[in-house]
Amino acid sequence: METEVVHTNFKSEEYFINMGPQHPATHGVLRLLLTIDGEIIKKVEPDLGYIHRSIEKMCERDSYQQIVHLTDRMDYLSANINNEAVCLAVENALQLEIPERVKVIRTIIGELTRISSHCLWWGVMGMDVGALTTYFYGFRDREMINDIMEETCGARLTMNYNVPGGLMLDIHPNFVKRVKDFIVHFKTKLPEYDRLLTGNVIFQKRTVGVGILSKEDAISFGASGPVGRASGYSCDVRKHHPYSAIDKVTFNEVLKTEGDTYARYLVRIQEMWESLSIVEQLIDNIPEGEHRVTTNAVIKLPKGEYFQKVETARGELGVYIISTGTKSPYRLKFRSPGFSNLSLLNHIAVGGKIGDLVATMATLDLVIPDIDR
Amino acid sequence: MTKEALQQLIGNWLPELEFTEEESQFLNIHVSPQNLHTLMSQLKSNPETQFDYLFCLSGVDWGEKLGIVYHLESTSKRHMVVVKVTTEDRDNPILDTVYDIWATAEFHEREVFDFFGIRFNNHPNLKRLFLTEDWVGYPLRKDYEDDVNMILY
Amino acid sequence: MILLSITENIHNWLFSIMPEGVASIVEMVLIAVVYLTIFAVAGLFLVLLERRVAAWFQLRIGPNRVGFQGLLQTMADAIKLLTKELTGTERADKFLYNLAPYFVIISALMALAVIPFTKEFHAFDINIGIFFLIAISSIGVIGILLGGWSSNNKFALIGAMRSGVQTISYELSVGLSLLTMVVITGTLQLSEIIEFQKNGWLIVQGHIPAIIAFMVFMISGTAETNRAPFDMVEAESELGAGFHTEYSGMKFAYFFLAEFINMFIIAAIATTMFFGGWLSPFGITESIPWLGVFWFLAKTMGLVFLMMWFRWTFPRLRVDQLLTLEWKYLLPINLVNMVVMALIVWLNLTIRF
Amino acid sequence: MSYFSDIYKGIKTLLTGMSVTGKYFLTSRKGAITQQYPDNRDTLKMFDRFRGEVIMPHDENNEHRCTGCQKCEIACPNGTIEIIWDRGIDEVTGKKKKKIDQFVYHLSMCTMCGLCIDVCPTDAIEWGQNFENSVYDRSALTRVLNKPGSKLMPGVED
Repeated sequence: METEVVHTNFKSEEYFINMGPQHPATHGVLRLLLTIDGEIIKKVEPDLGYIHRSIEKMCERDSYQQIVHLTDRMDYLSANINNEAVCLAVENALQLEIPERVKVIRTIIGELTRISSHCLWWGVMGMDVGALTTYFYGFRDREMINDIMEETCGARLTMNYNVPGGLMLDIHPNFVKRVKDFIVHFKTKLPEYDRLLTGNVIFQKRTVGVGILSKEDAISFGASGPVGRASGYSCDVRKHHPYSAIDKVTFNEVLKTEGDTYARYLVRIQEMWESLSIVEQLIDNIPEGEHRVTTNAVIKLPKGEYFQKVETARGELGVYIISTGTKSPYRLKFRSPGFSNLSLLNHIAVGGKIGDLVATMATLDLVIPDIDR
Repeated sequence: MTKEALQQLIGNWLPELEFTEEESQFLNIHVSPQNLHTLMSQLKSNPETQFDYLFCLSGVDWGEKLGIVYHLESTSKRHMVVVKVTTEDRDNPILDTVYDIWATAEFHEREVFDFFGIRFNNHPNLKRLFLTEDWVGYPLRKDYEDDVNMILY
Repeated sequence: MILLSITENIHNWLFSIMPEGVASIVEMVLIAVVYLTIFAVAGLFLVLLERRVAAWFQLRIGPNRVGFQGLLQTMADAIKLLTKELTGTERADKFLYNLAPYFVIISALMALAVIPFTKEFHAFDINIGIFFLIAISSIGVIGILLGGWSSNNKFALIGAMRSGVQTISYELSVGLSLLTMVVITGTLQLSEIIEFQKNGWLIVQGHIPAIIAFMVFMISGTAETNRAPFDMVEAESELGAGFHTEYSGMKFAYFFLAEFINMFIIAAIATTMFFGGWLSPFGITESIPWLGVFWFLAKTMGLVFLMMWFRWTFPRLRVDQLLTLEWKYLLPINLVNMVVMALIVWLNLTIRF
Repeated sequence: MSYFSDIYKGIKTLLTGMSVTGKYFLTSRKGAITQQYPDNRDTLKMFDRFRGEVIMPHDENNEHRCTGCQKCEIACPNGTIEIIWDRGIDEVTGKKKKKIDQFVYHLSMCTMCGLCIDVCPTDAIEWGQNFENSVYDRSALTRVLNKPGSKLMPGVED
């Protein structure tokens, strides 16, 4: 009886805190309902839907050309790759023959998008673990890519550059030169990233061994992209289901086996090198030709079901179109990488501290519009 | 494994399965709601199929029926299959959860519940994911009507 | 020199027109007012300095609009904060909630009293100077704890608890690393410590153990002021704003200012203890004593810059790693270091010019 | 021994990090990547493909190229474009012909997707590079793109 009294007196109590929807570490309007005991996290429950726009429902009334521009607004950091996914799905359904030039340009722009997304992630990752200066260094390099995009596509973030059948415009005359400049510039800056953050002892202490995700769990939770690859799960869509011009280049799929936050960090840094090498291989070999094949003004897909996967900066984006033969899809589902990656947050963050949660979440690289769609 | 071999193999497990391949790049398996869980756990655990990666789970409103489409891939054997299940009960559709087979299904099923109103047996935390708790109706159903935010076709 | 004669004149004039007791009280009040004004303004300029330095580290330009090169920016900010509404949470402990900022700012300003700028410009030269500094600088944490606890916000509470843990641990290192130097000087009085360094700054006199002590002092001093990489208390990516989440207007400004004054104090202590305070390098300006203020401030600003450099380069530690660093690394090193220092002093191995 | 090597390595990595930021501090004078936006307005030039707003160019005779075919209106995903038209008599041929009365463009609904410009058969509309689109009143974002009194350029057929 007496022991019980002592127990109630010194009971450690779990309590709830709301992380978000306005919180610096949630990168958007994600709300996490944390159950914590002191500093230790007992449960993480994401609360979504703060910017749900029901893109899937909107797609059911839009034409296929119009759907492409909605995908810009999902994972806005890899907008071009999202565009590409829908375009590839439509083109495959129509069995259109796409010019080589288009494929190569799409791949180059896709990889540049990936680098730009990872640059932003690197800056924000540093900021989440407390090194504010990384943010500006990451953005400096991202800015160069944004300028390239702006010159060729006309916009910096929501490009809508791909259309079913090719590209909206041909590449700008300056494109090749600018990309080459960027490659030279970025090759000197990437080692700096390592010196500033990767090697830093505090950063390593914060990330090594934190938020461990085993390979089995990664597959079971549907993790994809760098999150899955850091756990040793080979899930690069570019390797397993190559699309566009990706089969023309050689690149390594970056795999790590540790599955912790540091491994996820390293995978992304390595991926920037790989993407850079892909761009380097392709930039001198853009074939001449048309930038677009003409399609009907009203695209009607044959009745049937179509699935197209691409590898965005965050992982595997799937576009599942059910067509009944009309001008808009009967049902269109986006399998977004962030959604699956978020679902494993509770699994890997429990038992860590608040600081661990923030670091873990940073390496999951969540983009909330991608999750909320 | 090729589509034919898969069809051969899986067809032996349950007699009532329907296979289609037309209008799709994958092998489609239609299964009745009663046998869904059995088939799914078989697909995951059978050493020859090993579908351990559920990469897409979509709810579909087929008009009269409500259904779910599961896209499965095997990470070791690299073959894919699509499993479809439908229920005709539009007012109170209930299906079995596959959360215990693939953990990712927890969130995907919550999403389906949110937008299509399909309930899942044995789901650990079945509640609205995106919409608020007091939302009336299931927006991605074809018969959903919203007078405020009208969607014009 | 002119400055000193003015203080002399005021002193004489005050004592000539009123009885001795009243005069000394009035004099103290006058000195306090002067100090408060100087350091409130100096604190504001430190904020500006931090912002400019941060900008330069980050490839930015920094505030350059208000006044020449943005010199009046923080003044404008302070005026803005003065006019802002003081918000608070509904069920806050009103008394403690209002008390906390004053605790923090007063303890920060109190420590300034014993800092020797030059031989003459030294408000309060007590014989237990260092002891006083250590004691005062640990009072500030009470204000942070009160503020975090009373504002009825869980983020603030977590921040405050972290602050308590942090200060209790690092207090030890600050004290021990200073004590290591006291082993050489044999006195706690700041003016005597500086006089003692006429034969070489203590960091030179004590060579290896002194350098280690200096490093330990800078690390734990940074922790003491709750600055990055030890800004667990605020940790904006984890706790939003930490203990001052619920403070606004001037109360927030007090916390903010206190942080910068504390940074100045830590740098000033380091200057006094390791770099010879107001003494010029190699005694080049010994004949002009009032230049001591310049040397003191120059050294202090150098150390302040070092702390800013830390802040804008390093990631933040986690709360348990913070304690690991203190108890597993700094404390044992410190204790050994003190023994080594004692041996060096005993064997007369110090370097003197 | 790993205790001391840990300390040594730790300090070394910290100093490496500080050298990176320190280098940028020293070269900060020329290295600022931010722009002094309202000050550099004169020199700030957007790329010629930049999508700022949809404009309808007019030539010196106050003539535009829009035939009022409404393809842009159909292509727009958001209902940004509204074309108010009626039948007019063509001056040359004397036949009845579709002619725009007002080309209404709701900038507030525009997502800059470029589908309207992509689909336009006569290149009547194109991108303007103006990005300073903020106004005090929302109604000012609804614009009529064809100038008052303007008419179709002769010879433009869809």
